[in-house]
Amino acid sequence: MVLFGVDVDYLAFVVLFCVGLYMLVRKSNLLKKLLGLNVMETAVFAFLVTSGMIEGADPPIRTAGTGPLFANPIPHAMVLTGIVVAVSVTAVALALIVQIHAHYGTIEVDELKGLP
Amino acid sequence: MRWLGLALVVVAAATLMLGVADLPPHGAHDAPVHTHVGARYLERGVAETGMRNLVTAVLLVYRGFDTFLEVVVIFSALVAVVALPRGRAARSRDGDDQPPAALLTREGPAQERISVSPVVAFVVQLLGPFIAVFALASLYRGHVSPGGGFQSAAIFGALFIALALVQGRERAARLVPRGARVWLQALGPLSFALIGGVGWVLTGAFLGYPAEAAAYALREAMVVAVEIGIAVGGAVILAQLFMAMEG
Amino acid sequence: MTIAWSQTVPYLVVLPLAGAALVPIVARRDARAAGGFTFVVTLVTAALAIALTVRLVVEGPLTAHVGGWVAPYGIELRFDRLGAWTAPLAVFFVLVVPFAWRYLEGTVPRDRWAAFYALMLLNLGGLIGFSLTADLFNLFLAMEVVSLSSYALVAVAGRGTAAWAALKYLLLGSVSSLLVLFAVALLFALTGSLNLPDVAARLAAAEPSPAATLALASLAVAFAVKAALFPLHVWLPDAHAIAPSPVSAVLSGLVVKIGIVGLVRVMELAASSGIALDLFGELLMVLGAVAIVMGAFLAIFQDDIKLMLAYSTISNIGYIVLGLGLGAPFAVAGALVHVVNHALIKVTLFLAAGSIIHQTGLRTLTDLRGVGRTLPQTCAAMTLGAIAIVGLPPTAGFISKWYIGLGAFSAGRVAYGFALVFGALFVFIYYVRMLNAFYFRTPTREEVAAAVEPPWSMRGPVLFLAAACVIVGLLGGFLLAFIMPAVGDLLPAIRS
Amino acid sequence: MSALIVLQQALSVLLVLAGVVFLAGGTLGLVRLPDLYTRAHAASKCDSVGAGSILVGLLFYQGVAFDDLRLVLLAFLVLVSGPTTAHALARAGFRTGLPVGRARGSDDR
Amino acid sequence: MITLFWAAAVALLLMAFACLWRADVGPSIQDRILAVNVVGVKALVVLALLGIIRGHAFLIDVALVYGLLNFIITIAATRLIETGRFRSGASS
Amino acid sequence: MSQLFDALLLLLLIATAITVVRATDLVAAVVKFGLYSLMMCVLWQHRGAPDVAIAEAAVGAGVTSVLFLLTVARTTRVEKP
Amino acid sequence: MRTAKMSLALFVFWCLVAPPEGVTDVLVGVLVALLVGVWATRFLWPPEDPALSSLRPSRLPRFLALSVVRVIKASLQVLRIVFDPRLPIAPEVLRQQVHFEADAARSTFANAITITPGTLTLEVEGDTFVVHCLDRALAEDLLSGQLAADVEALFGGGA
Repeated sequence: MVLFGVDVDYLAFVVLFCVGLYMLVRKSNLLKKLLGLNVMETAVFAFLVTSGMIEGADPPIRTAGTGPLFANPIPHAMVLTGIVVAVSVTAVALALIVQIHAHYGTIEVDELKGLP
Repeated sequence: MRWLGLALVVVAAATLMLGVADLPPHGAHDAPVHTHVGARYLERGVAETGMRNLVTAVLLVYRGFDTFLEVVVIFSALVAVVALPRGRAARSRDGDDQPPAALLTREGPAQERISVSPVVAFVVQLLGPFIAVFALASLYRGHVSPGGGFQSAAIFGALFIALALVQGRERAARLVPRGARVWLQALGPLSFALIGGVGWVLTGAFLGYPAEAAAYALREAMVVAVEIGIAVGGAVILAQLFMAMEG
Repeated sequence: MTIAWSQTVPYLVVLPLAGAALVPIVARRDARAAGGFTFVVTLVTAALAIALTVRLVVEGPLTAHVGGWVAPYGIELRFDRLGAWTAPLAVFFVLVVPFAWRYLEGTVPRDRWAAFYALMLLNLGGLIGFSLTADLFNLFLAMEVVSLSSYALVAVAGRGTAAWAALKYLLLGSVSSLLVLFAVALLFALTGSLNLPDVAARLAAAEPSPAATLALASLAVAFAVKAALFPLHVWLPDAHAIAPSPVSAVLSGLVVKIGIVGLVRVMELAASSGIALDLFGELLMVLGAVAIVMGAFLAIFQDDIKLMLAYSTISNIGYIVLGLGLGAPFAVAGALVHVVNHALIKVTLFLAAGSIIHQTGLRTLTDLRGVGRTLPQTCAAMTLGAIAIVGLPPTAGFISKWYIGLGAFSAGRVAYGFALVFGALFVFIYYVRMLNAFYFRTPTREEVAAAVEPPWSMRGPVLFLAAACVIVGLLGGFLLAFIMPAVGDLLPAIRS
Repeated sequence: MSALIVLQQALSVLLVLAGVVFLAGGTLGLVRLPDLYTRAHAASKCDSVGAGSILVGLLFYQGVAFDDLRLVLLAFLVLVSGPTTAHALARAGFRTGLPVGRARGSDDR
Repeated sequence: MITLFWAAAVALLLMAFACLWRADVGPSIQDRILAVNVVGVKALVVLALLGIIRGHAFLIDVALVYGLLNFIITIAATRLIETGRFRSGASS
Repeated sequence: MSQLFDALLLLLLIATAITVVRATDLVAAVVKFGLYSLMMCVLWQHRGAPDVAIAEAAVGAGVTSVLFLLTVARTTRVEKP
Repeated sequence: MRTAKMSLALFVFWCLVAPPEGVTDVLVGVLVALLVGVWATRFLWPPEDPALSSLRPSRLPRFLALSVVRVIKASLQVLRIVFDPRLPIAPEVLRQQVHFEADAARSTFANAITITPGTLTLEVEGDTFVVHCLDRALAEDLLSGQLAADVEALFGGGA
């Protein structure tokens, strides 16, 4: 969809990406950083799916009553895979955060920097 | 330093906007995305794979190697979490922070003893079997409607989490017997390797599926084996991730 | 049925990964068995990689179409002259795994051994997959396998401090993965394909667009993070110094190279899609030169030997990147050879350092004074490694650095040539400092005086690698001749 | 177009509109009511009814097809889970000592 | 008809904004979770609406999964709250 | 109508993301992140990707949120400003 | 017996979520329903827990209809309150003693309270139900015992 000469879908993607980036860069809390990373990831996924869609097309499932236009299945498969990858990375990061808290007693980067 | 971060965000926004503004308009059916590889999958996918859900076809058949690596990624997440030292459980239970005053007066400091609301427990137990059937249906119908191995695994994982929350982790853990865990968690990569090997013997290409009409049943069986491997392996891995994180 | 060699290429990836899935099963009875099993898997993988390399020399590049789907419609694995890098890769793992057998005792609790070996195999499989695949999304996934296992390997032995180092690594690494994914998405949106050659062809056919440049740029930045190129290196020293030594060897010698392989892929893509990367090459040269000097300079001030080696990695990545950026045939060839040579040397050094740390329990130069007298063999290996990394003639480091320098001067980039020389000088200083501590000081710590040589499972790989440093140095010409044909494909990217 | 279909569609429209009104009521309650418990009242009741109403309304659109029966499942799920979550939240509030009455709970943002 | 459904979906989204405000101001954590849950129910209805608008029954599966997960997240959060697992400043 | 819906949905997504940023109570942040993922799921349904929508609802929102919540339970709940 | 009933219910559910298109689909459905049914009755609800055993399915429709009527009434009340600018509420906490044999009955009662006009279950401690009501005047169904009677009728085994 194009509004005032700007592609709204892509604009939303950029805004979401930047919200995530802001959270990743500016928040001192590790958990918040991780949330930011996840927001960025979903933003990229949204971009992928958006790029693979067709206005008014059906989902790429060729059952009765669908068609003739179908969305591109490849981005869907990629995003599906990407979601699983994202949850894997998140799980590892969370386990590390638990470790950090058990050792340092804090998960704020500002405080961690001062500690040995 | 704070300004540096903000500047980074602004620069990123500008760069992304510039790059993205140049893309071919999305949503049109004649964009390059839709006329190349995807178009061929849409055109011949059903005939070539026998699956009407082309996302599943892409995941399992055309780009099966991707899915193999995906299974490996989630497996390595489990191994990674297991490889980390156990957090000091004692401290995380009754640590430096006092439990809320309300708890002290009513139930005493033993926080774990707070029973789960019978209402919630009942509803979860009531829904449990239906969720399980739904997950299996999602797996079974993965080639004709949305769903498939991973979705099914995730629903199973969610079911496990719900049960662990209301029944306690010990009872939930019995769903995944300790002895079988090491086998089940490896099921994803192993089923891929195995079926890939079978395909290699049959067609000469790793992860190939026999295309002849006569081998229809064999092809189906191979796909089902891979799907079950993904679903069971994924579900067990998610359950174990939950248990590991629960401490 | 005759086996088509090209169709065995996927097994290079599948063997270690499926093996990793089996490791916890093998380790149920005895954690030690996991080590043996891992060794066998790496051995088989290495044998296959070497066999394929021989086939490559005989009959040219091997291409496997996974599932039998031909190029743009399926995933393609290419075993070409760059992909042959997997052979030394697997061989290094064959040497590192036995080293870990005894090293793990006392450093990593027994119940985590299975996880450790599984992660090693995952790392190997991911590295091989990354080097071989010609598919963009597959590239991303292989990178994630490598990254995830690396994060975990950093944290596997230590407690909180290691976790913090690993998390820093993870956050930066994830951003870089995200950039790769974004670039893949952009390229897919532009071309509708994921196969690298196909994407390049379709980009070349279309009008040049800023989006394609953005995609390549974000790929480049992402891989620069993975390679720890100078301003993006902040995660490296902590992670590499804190990990157990076999892991440090793998991370420093091999895992950072995925950044380099990735950069090479970007250059290939740029070269064949006709996107001019003048600025890119210029930037690579500047950053490479700065990295050489800064890395070496910072290494001088480190007392911890592993931290010193970690900074040395940053410096050496600088050499490789400088070589790639220069774009002269000799320089690029030198850089590609240095990928292998640096891997060899760094693995040697980290394993030797690991032996020393394992036998004495000490890790700073101050504490380790005089260790050369009690651990003569290990320290001899360390010395050979040091000579090699400085780049003195009969050793492995010499030929690659020489060619990079030759490239710099022949391309008229004298300033960069001097950066190289300066870097070598700093390197010389800190290794002399190390050797001085080892051989010409008297032991101040009892642990050093009482230390004995490590068991043969650790000593063997170290000595073998040290010998290889010299042998590869003597036979350096073969490597160069092997890689030269691949260089031509890369060049238009920089000098178009 | 037979009378049955017209009737069905009218029913559908009616149910959907009613559902929207109920959901709006739930939202308004969530915004206006003074404390957790009263808000939970609004959420559990209005949302279940509103959602259920719309879902059943959708069922009648174009007649009742077999495939669409899962809308009933969905409605049932909402009917079961809505009160349960409201109860769980209210219980958690009660357990942690959130005061009952017009007074607002302390702000812990 | 379809327009009516679209209108209903848009109305639901507008309501979701109001709920989001409640989720942002709280005050207690349960209030926030309740608000999030309410938005979830609205989104579930939107999913079903979209499924009907598109005319494919299989799209309703998504709403089913969504409903389940919305429920499970809420239960998980409340369970952890009521057992006092969240430290340093429980909501009281 | 479809366009309006689309725009509102995107706006809602952004608003949710911003409330995630604003929340100082980490439990609230995580729960809102769950909502964000669920919204993403609606977006995907709208874009004709039901497979992805299911995966996002189950994995992205469900499992991820629960893992996050467990981490909050084992570390600390309040983000220091 | 429990297993058979459960499996039947699950099979119906299977047919709803995965409409069978052939004999194979039906067979797989039966298999899945049986497996999950066995699992549910043996492991999820161990036999010592009387959970659903006392439920009388024949009375379920009436109870469901009553519940739907109640929840609609409740919502209408909430609507009236919410749209009233004065917000006429007088919240109060009540305690109610009702004894049930089965856990299921207790949970059903608690949920029924939640969906009845003006009331919301806060806590179930044994036989004591702590109930929050918007206004005491609105809780007539609960206070009069009508609701408890309905639930008992559904489960048969009430005290």
